Amino acid sequence: MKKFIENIAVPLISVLIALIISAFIILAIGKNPILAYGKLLNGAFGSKQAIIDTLIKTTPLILTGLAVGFGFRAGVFNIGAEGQMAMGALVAASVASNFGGLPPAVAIPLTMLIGMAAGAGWAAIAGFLKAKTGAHEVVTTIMLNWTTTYIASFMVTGPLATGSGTPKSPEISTSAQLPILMKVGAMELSSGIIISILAAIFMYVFLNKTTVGYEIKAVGFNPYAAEYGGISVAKNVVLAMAISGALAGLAGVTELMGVHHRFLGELSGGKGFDGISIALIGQNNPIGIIFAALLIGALRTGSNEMQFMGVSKYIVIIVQAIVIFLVAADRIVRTIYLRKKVKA
Amino acid sequence: AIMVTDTGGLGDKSFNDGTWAGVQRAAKELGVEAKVIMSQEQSDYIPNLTKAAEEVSKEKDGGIVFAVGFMMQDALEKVAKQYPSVYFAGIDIEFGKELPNVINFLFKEQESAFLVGYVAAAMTRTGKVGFIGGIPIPPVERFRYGYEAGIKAYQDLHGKKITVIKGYTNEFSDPKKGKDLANSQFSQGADIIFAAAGACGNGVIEAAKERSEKLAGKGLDNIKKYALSGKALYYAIGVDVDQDYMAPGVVLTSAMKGVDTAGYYGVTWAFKGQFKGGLKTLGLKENGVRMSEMKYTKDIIDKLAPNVLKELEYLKGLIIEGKITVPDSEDALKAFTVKGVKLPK
Amino acid sequence: MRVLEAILSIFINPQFYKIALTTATPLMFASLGGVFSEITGVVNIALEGIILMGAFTSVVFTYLTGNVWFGVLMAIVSGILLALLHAWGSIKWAGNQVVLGTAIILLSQGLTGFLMEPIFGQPGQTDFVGKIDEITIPGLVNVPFIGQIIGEISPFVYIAFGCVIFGWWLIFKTKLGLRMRAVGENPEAADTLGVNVFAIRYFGVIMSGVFASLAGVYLSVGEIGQFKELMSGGRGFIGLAAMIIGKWNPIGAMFASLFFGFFGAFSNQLQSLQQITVASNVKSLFDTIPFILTIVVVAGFVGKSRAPAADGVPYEKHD
Amino acid sequence: MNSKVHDMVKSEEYAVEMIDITKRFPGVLANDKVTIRIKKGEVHAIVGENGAGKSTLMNQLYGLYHPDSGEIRIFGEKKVFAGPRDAIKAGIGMVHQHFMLVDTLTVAENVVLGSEPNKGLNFDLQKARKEVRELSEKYGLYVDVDAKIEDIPVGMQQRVEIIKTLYRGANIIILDEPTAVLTPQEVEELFVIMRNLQNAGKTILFISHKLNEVMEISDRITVMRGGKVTAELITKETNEREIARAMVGRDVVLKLDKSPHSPKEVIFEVKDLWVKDNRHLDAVKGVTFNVRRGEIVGIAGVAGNGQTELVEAITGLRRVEKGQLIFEGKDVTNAHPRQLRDMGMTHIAEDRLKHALIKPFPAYYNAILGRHIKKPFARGVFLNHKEIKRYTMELMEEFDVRPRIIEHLGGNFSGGNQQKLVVGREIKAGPKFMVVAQPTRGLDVGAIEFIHRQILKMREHDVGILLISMELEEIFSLSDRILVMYEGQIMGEVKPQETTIEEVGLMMAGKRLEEIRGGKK
Ligand SMILES: Nc1ncnc2c1ncn2[C@@H]1O[C@H](COP(=O)(O)OP(=O)(O)OP(=O)(O)O)[C@@H](O)[C@H]1O
Ligand SMILES: Nc1ncnc2c1ncn2[C@@H]1O[C@H](COP(=O)(O)OP(=O)(O)OP(=O)(O)O)[C@@H](O)[C@H]1O
Ligand SMILES: [Mg+2]
Ligand SMILES: [Mg+2]
Repeated sequence: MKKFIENIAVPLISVLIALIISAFIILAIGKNPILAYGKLLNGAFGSKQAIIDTLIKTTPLILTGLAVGFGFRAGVFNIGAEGQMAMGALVAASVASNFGGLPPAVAIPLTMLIGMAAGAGWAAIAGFLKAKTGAHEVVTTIMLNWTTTYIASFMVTGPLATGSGTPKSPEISTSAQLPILMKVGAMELSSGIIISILAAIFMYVFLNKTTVGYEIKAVGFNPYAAEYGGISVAKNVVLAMAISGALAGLAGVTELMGVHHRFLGELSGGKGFDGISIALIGQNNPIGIIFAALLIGALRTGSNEMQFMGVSKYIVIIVQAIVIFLVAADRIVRTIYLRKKVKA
Repeated sequence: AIMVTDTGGLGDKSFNDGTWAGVQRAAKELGVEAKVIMSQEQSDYIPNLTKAAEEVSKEKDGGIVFAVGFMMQDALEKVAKQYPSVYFAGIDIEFGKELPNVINFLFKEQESAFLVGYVAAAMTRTGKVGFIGGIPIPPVERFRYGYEAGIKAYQDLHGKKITVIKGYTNEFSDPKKGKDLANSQFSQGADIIFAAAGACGNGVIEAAKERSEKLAGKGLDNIKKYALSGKALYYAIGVDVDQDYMAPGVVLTSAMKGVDTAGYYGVTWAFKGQFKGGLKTLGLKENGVRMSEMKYTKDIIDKLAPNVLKELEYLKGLIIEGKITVPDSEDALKAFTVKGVKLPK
Repeated sequence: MRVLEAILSIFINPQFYKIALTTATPLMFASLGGVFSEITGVVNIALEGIILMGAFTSVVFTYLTGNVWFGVLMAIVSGILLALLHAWGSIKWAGNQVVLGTAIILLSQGLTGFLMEPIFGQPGQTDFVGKIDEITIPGLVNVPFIGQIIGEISPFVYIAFGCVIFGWWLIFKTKLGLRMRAVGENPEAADTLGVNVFAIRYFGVIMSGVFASLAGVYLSVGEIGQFKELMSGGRGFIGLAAMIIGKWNPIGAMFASLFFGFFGAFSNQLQSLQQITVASNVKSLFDTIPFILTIVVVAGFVGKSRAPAADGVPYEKHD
Repeated sequence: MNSKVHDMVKSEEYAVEMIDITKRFPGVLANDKVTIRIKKGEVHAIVGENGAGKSTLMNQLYGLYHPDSGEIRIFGEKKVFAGPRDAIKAGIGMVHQHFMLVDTLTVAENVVLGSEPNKGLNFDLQKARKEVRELSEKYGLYVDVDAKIEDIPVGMQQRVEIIKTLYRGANIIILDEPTAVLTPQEVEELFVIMRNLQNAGKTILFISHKLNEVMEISDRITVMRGGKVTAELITKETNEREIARAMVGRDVVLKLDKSPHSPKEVIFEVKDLWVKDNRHLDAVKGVTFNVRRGEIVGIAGVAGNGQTELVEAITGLRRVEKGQLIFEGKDVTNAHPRQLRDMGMTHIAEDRLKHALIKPFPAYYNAILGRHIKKPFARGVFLNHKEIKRYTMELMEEFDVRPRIIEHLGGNFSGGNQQKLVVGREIKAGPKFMVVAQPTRGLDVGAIEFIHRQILKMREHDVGILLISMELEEIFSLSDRILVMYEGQIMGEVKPQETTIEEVGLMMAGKRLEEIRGGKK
């Protein structure tokens, strides 16, 4: 219990300190930080619309966070969630515009499966090469990210380009679009958020309750001992990368099916990289990842509101940087926190 | 008036900056407030447009929301339908079915590119000119069609054989990549390169500048003296805005796209009650696209390619009159010819 | 056949090699920075951010003072400061180095973006502010072929090679280097011999800031003469990959960087070949060449590269 | 000679005095008012059970830990060490229980690290090599100065550690369990070295669990138990039994009595086996033998003669280049460990931290490694946590794993308890054939006795056992047959009751049994 409180308190205090530091920056540009933070909070949670917006932003972040976090638990550093996410959406988008004839009950899971399979396959290349030749997954996944960028660019300006010629795929069939949970104005909260939470639960159960999860963790912690215990390291490295990639692919495909309904050239916009910090802030724990994603998602959403009072979007990036820094070096905060407690 | 940028944001020296300049100019004249929101990712478009629409609908004297960049097409369509009483303007955005409260501004980039292509064709010594695009998206490609068409026109009219070498940086924000690609094209024999590649184009200009300065020395005077003496140099051609100033004498000219015009008129119409929804395509005729005035290079061009400026004026007239249709697709480009045109003596 | 001939013609064009060198140069700096940090046991994913900040700072101070070299100096200072921040979080506070690195990338992106407007009065990109010109090596420039490659080239290309040799010497020939390697491999062992683990790690990280900032300097005032938001363009990450492929050895990282430069230049040349008549969008596939080849090479020829054993592991003294 | 040295320090001058040292770790009182005095020039042994607090005490002497209270005096002078640097300055050198070497550096580099010779700006490698070579010759510590640590055997690593202390001019040398990983020959060599050092005037603190060694090399002995000193003995005036009693607090059976047991049918066969090592050189060259049910076959040999590769090949962890492995009549050459485990083979690995244990896993996960997909630990794809935890508790009771906390992480158990956990797991899996490598490395006498009994019990249950050990004594007391390995080949097979340590020793040095026995005739 005490540990639990500390686990919550540390990130919260980190955010607080980050906000205090940033307040000085905002003061320095001649704006009122309290007003600005009011806007930030309001923009993230102040209205139904704001909350929907925050949840929309949080959804893919949870999934990329899970993807990277799963990799870490399995002893691989999947820096390629970025590419896998785009690949998942790209492949799913290429086929899902033809699913008009299918009922949603078929089209939705099918599209999701295709997206996940694409992400999984793309990541499994890195897994396979690591298992077979020892090629470092950080290298191969970075290379695959770049490759994805150019393939995506090729696809949206060529084979997938829509009639008017804008670089985006045609809209996917309505039957393959995720059902909408809530609609306020033009903003639609799709059931993607439920999928991402289910994915977190899946990850928790998979890692903690199943024999496959046991094996994947064993390989991640100590491949020699795993092999000794009859666990195939090669198979599990590929599997771990594939599952991590599938989660990233799912991030892409929920964006596709729930938000944009088509593939846009630069779909991910860095969410794969955000997944790294989200996974680590959430300590590779599914529940932690959900909250970390919510934190980043809310900062993003609220920041747009701040722009209305002339605080540039860069301030928010700086705030994010400081928050992430303090959460990573959590001992800074722990030290402050403990000192406070001793004094009290 | 509120402008929502695409993920490129302000500072792109292209449609975001251009529109913003126009919006600000009009806002100042009218004494109204202008705001900008920069989108950080694709899923910001709908919420940002929504917020902008909410703000604007609260204003007593009304206003207008600008959505800048073709990526915002879906978002603009959705939000505009939700707020039928708010005026919207889309830059580079085309709808399948027009909405009464949205003006869609499109540009005939190909028309200005045609003119700069014609200049390039006239000025090349090596018979090879380059084109560097960002990502081959429609506005970039329209620049290329026009450029190639201009070159073709010159070939048809003057019988000079010119080849175009083409490459893409596949992004818009890495000047070094533009420079590398430019150097590749120069090393393959090109001596003039037209870049429609956002900030990558800065690298293209720099590559031309570096090469020319090495031959002629630094500064406009040296460049001019060297060029006027009839010796060959390397040149770049700018895009979107007047980039001639970036390397005086080295940037031959720029193919400009008048997004500022769109920004200016959008705001003015909205506040003066002259707003009318629908597609507005701006070309040479509407002064929506144009060629830079060649402040630094006019003498050089005049000296090395006499008549070409006069010919340009004539061709521009033909385009405005609709006697020449500059191609805006690959097929049209293939079919394009000016064989029927007779240049005035 | 004509296409094949054209492709071959690329390789007899000295300009091609020059472009390859200039493409490799920022990667050489970045990967060398990675080597310095990681060889002492601190993972430095922040390179990307330090490059960006270096590019920015050199332009700012060139713009403000008109002296490009002063810009370079201040860029190095900025690299040291960011590196210090990373070192402070990862060494003093034993924070997660990967997360700290991403925080520093974000910080650089935020700061550079934010400071544009107040300093230059415009967001996004600056105008040309000044540049460090290519240098001409007398004599060499007249040597056929070679002279066209390196006879007249940015001094940073030479500086990069110099830094690589310096780095190699420092790491493998000096006692400081020996201690750096020991600390990255087994900090406890080094500690029991009275080696100051923390100081050595600070040194490694700070040096990585110096080199990474030079990568940024080269991209801005070394090549273009202006700053553009996000102009680092992922080179920090490619630098990290080059470091791994080069097995945490400055010379190896240099070769890996040259490999990238070579194939980057190759795909550029290929795009512009007039004999290759493909649709515009197909040309984006050419850009995948260096990356796919890297995967092939890493999988087929390089094989396992082993990071320093304590890489990424904070060192904690017990009491 | 010992007594001569002893006489020389009549002056009662102490090299080291640690007075009333108390050191507390969270939840553990590691040293409880420990007082210990070491005479100048003596070899002073410190013995005690696993976890008695020996290493902790020495780490304080070396400045790695700081005592909570108490005083340290070196040559009569009071010292406070902020870190090892201070201790080194005071003339103390320490060879740690877990070697403190940088694997990727060479021997010479490791020795000079921290006090490197310079030539201008450069680190003077030549001088370093020369100095290391000189030291090595002076004290008879043979090392290859240019080899990387990761490529040399532990015996040599040990010598490197000693040279490290000498290079820094240490007068007081702490050796924390230096013999745990050495072969008998290497132990003998070490003792020669220790005597050389003693003759050169050095004071030596020697920690060991092996009482015969202590008897052989030391002048005086301090015994510790539960963080306290329980006895101070003069070697000449005591015996192993007395020391053991002071250590464990009860009588320990030092000699095992092995009941006669008749082996059954062959369970495992090795036919002309060829295996390569990590450097792709032949490590096992045409080895053939078999193991019967109810029989312990011991493999003796100096470390690095192919035993590790042999074990790894048999257990499926290393590729077989040539030859055949047959388990219960089935060809299992290059079978995956899982297949072998399914067929009833288990394995106590020689390097428990590398192979047998997953440090971040709690005890209850470590306890089922290898059987995690089997009933009752798994139900379908799900783990049956209730059963796993119950079973782990049972295992920990049965094999006396301490602390008895099933959530304790594998890495947080002491070495001895880790070993007990592993041994328990592999035995409780109910094997038909068991490969047992270095089962008692680093354990105290009590734990060794316990584990030996377990192995013998297996034999009585008709399990076939292949035992690999550097400890000749262990091999002799447990095995029914002994095979001796040298450079990847079997030099001969003998029965323990029909051979002598000398004969086996000769085979370990490369003589074939036929040559030895033939020669005798
Ligand atoms: N990091 C840790 N966290 C919690 N407990 C620990 C930790 N490290 C060690 N322990 C506890 O300390 C005790 C012994 O640790 P240590 O490794 O020093 O054993 P040891 O005394 O050297 O015994 P052995 O000879 O068996 O290795 C165990 O009870 C173990 O559970
Ligand atoms: N770093 C540590 N953290 C917590 N407890 C420790 C630590 N080191 C040692 N201990 C505790 O101190 C006790 C003494 O450990 P120490 O390593 O000194 O034993 P030892 O006598 O050297 O045992 P062994 O013969 O196994 O080497 C252990 O039982 C353990 O509980
Ligand atoms: Mg000990
Ligand atoms: Mg111990």
